[in-house]
Amino acid sequence: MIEPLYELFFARYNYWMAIILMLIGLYALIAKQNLVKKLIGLNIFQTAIFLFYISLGEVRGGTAPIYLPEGVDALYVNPLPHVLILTAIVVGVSVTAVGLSLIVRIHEEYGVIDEADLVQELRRR
Amino acid sequence: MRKNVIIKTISRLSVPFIQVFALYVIVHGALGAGGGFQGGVVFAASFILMIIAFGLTCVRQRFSYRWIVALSALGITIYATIGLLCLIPGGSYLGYGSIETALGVPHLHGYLIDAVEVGIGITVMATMTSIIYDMSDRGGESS
Amino acid sequence: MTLIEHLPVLVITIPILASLLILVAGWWDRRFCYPISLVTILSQFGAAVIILAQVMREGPIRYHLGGWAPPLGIELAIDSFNGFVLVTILLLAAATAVYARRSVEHEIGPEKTVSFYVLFQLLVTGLVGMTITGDIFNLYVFLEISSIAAYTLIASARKPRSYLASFNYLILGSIAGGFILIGTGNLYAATGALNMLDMARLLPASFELATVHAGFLFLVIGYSIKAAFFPLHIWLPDAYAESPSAVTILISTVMSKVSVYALLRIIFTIFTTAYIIDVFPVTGFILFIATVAMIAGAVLAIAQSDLKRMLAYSSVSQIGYIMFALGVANQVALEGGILHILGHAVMKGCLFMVAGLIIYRVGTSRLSDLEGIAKVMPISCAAFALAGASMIGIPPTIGFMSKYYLVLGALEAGHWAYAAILLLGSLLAVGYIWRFIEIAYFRGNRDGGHRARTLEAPASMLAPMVVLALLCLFLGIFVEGLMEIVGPAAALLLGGA
Amino acid sequence: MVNDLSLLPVVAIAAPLLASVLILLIGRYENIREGVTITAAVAMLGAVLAMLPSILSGSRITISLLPMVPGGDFALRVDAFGMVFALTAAVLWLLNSFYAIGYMRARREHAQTRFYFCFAVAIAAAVGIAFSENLLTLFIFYEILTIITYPLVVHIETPEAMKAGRKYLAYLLIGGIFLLAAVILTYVLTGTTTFVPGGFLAGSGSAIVLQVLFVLFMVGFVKAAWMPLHGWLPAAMIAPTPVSAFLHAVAVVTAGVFGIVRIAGWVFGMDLMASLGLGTLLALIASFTIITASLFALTEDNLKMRLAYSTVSQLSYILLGVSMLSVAGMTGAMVHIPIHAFLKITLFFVAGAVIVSAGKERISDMKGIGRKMPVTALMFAAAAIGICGLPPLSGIISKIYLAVGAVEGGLPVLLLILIASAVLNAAYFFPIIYTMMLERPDDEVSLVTVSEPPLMMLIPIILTVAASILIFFYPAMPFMDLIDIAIAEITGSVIP
Repeated sequence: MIEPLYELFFARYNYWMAIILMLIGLYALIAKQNLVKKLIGLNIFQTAIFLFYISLGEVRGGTAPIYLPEGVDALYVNPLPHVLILTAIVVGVSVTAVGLSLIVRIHEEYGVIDEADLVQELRRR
Repeated sequence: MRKNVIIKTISRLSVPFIQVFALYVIVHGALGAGGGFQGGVVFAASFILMIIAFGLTCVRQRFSYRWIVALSALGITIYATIGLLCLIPGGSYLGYGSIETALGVPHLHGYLIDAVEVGIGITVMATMTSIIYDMSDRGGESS
Repeated sequence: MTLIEHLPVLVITIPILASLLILVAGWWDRRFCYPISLVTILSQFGAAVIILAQVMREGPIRYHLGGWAPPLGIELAIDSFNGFVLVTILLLAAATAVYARRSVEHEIGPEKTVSFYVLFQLLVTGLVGMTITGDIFNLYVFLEISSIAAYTLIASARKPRSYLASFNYLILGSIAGGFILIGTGNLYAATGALNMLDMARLLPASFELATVHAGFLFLVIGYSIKAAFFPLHIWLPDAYAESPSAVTILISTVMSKVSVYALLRIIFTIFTTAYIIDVFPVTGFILFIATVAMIAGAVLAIAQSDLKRMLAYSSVSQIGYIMFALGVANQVALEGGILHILGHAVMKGCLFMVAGLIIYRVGTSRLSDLEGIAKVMPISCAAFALAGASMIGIPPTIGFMSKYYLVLGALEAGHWAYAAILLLGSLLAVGYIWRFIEIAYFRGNRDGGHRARTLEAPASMLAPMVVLALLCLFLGIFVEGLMEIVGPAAALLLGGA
Repeated sequence: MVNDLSLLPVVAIAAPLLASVLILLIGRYENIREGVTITAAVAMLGAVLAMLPSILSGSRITISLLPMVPGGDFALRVDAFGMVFALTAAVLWLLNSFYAIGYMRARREHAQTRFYFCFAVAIAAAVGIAFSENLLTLFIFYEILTIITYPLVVHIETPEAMKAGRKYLAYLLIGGIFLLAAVILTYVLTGTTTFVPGGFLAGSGSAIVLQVLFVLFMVGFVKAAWMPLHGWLPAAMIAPTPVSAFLHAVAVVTAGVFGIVRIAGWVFGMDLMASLGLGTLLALIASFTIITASLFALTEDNLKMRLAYSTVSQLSYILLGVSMLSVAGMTGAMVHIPIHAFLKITLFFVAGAVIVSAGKERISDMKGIGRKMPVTALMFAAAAIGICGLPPLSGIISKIYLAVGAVEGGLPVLLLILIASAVLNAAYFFPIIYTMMLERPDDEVSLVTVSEPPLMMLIPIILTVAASILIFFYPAMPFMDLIDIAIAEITGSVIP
């Protein structure tokens, strides 16, 4: 009886966590009024994707894909998702950097970070 | 951030070690875990620590904005020129094998990979620090 | 070592080096930026033409980066389809580069011109990379390069609202990026390959898998956000209206076209028509949404009071035309869609250049302040009229030719109602184009207009605009020549790899 | 049937296009600009006349310029019927150019450069329609004609003009969309859009589809201004008179009717239309338009509006002729094109002359104007008589053919329509002649300044009336021979 439930949830534990994290990130992105919190939501969203990728490459009992000296054959984890995620992290950092500098510039210009106040500010100006 | 002696001394002690570790990570890109990007970020972390401890103006004197621009340009130029150099002996872009066979030096492509990693490390370090410079010098001095 | 053989990679690396050169030279003296940027883009355009000629002569080019064959290394694959798109975007980028000098001085402060040219170069390079790469993850990386450059370029306008527009675009763009990444991950999980052609070969075995369906949906939605396909276009009007006009021209023509190219590439080359028609029938839905996009975009454009915002909404409607071709998915309609990629890029580029000129000279792009502008700026309004006629689809312009192919394709595929709606939809285009022409030519000069003497813009801004306007006409007349490239491109897409 | 690839048709179209560019460049120097228009008109007339002998000998000139889209390429073919329209347009453009120069100078109109530019491109498009070898080329010139005549309609740029312009554009562009749909549908059904004498649609689709296709073509040719869709023609009367005279009495409306005759003869073919019952449909539309348009004309007090409604009803004569689907009917339809063109343009010229010299637009204030402008009033009377179908002028010829067609086709009701319309014509034209010639003006003083219009306007009026008389006495020379060849072509009988 437990078999299908186990198969459904626990066997795919990592994918479930990725999906949950992603939804939390998206929720923060959409629902939060404060712009900085939106960016934090964006980061959570991207972290979820990284988790999804890394868990893709996981091999049971595999070690980190580092080149060991001759003679030692070890079961390596699939290195490709790790490399892809390295680039994705770079992208995530630069997008967050641009976002933050935009928020700084918006704050300088309108003096307010909250979206509701921003809308009034725009209407007033 | 009051002038806190404890933070200053600890950071003065630890910064060099952070930087050495960063170099270690950069250089070990080819074979082990690590590489240009991670090493560059760690190197930038050391600068961030200095900014927090000693304030932006002091760090800016040592590592001015002009240097940042020059270094970030330098890093990518290293990367691209090595890549383009491989074209000359007929290989494709970043095809180190062609240079190795052309010059006949064994393990040359290993050194080339390390050189590329160093280039990337320099660029990432410079860019990260410039991000922190932009962020922190807005609205009053983060002494 | 023939240089021609390495052109595909040089088209990407040289401009990256050039952008660094601009950065350093600009640090030295601001006046160096423009010449370097112009030379680089013109040489890129030249290289693109040579590549296209070579592709047409000897068939697709497969360039392995670093000498590694596809399953391991990244590959640049250029066939007639992305060769055509490559030449289109570089043609527009070159025109914008020539146009940008005076427009940037006017709308972006002197302190930001250096960063403008560097980012301009990076944006174009990112898009070029996106067009010719054969690796799906590499496509994502170049997409992010160009997007980040675009976010910063949009924010470089003096007006404070541009920061908000850029922030909105950043949020939506990153969500799109995330979706694309998840889609790529799914496909990689299902096939184990990242190279597009390998993936296309391996996919049919696992068409039934849920991961493949999920991957397809995430990728299509991700790239639709980027291409501002109708329901997902919310970021577009602000981004186009608030950004400096030189940037608007670039992102409205070049950037949206490349996202559409990526969408077509994924749907037709990786998932092939077998998938989208039998396994996961989505063409009917896309066709419906495309028709809604055409009508809604045009209606919204008519309702605008600002010229740039009007043209922005018209872009949303025109993207609907290309998606229409994707929805019909037969040879003739696809030829129409691909032709419209070039047609719309040239038309919209010219229209936004006119808007930029008006902002350069009059300072505002609000329609109510532009009465009788034609008396003051005759050449730009004539160019607007010609490009506008092409947008409406008056023969013998290129806009008419692509619309003709689209309707023909729809009729041959039996979509009678959709073909009729497309025809009537193009009448809506008359609504917003003719409104401006009526305001510019026929109103306000009964009392001589409040600006007597001609205020035409400098030659460096006029020349690209006039060239684009004339291109609208001549590309339409000599459309047969284009068809030798677009025909095989459409056949390639339908015929799979 | 030799198709010698002479470049004359291209010269005929290129001359006005080249002139339009020159006009734009040298807009400031008025005299040179007017000279360019005249030389272009002469050049076009020369090119058309040079082609006349070879066309009269039965051959056709075909030249394929550009492969365009799968629906057909950009090709010109000069055949007998096309020559009828082109000849009329070329002759009248020359006369109209003189008239326009006199009119625009007399009223010191603004933006004349734009006026002459649009005029030159419009005539190039009209001749292009005459010479197009397939439906696609015809559509391209058709749309250009729509767009380029818009600036002429809104020339005076008053709010009413803008509203009329919007109405004009809405009608014609929607028509254009229907025509495009029809052209593409024809290509989908048959794989070709080239005109084939006797029609090529037979058996290419079910009856319903072909009937829908014909309706699409009819709505597409909204320029023929048949009722319910005639609204744009009276609205276009707000344009300066040379525009109304030439474009809205000759070029634009005849292009619409020319298109319908073209698809009747060269796309559908007479027997296919008979089998589909399209003849009766066309007859219904035509007779409805003739009668109601004449009634509308009766109520109009503004002279130009009355002439506009008269044009609407006269055009439907041609549709009536086509609907009879017989040799006599078709001949009547084809010959009515040049005849109506020459007569109607005279009436509009006179209306323009009255506006220029007396400043009067409404018929009621034109009392006793004939005393001051005897020649103009006389010409008006002559043309009016011609239109009503009385002998000395050419109006009678087409009426005879239509009457013969009606009787032969066993459709007495059409004969009734023809007679009724002749009576109605008289009903709305003779009162004008009466008020002009015989009525006493209310106040003498207002007429003291009135005199004959400048010579540049008077001579074209006289020439057009003379032409109508000439056609009456020598109908065969250019027009009837051409029409006989065209009829022989579509009915498949041997070329005489």
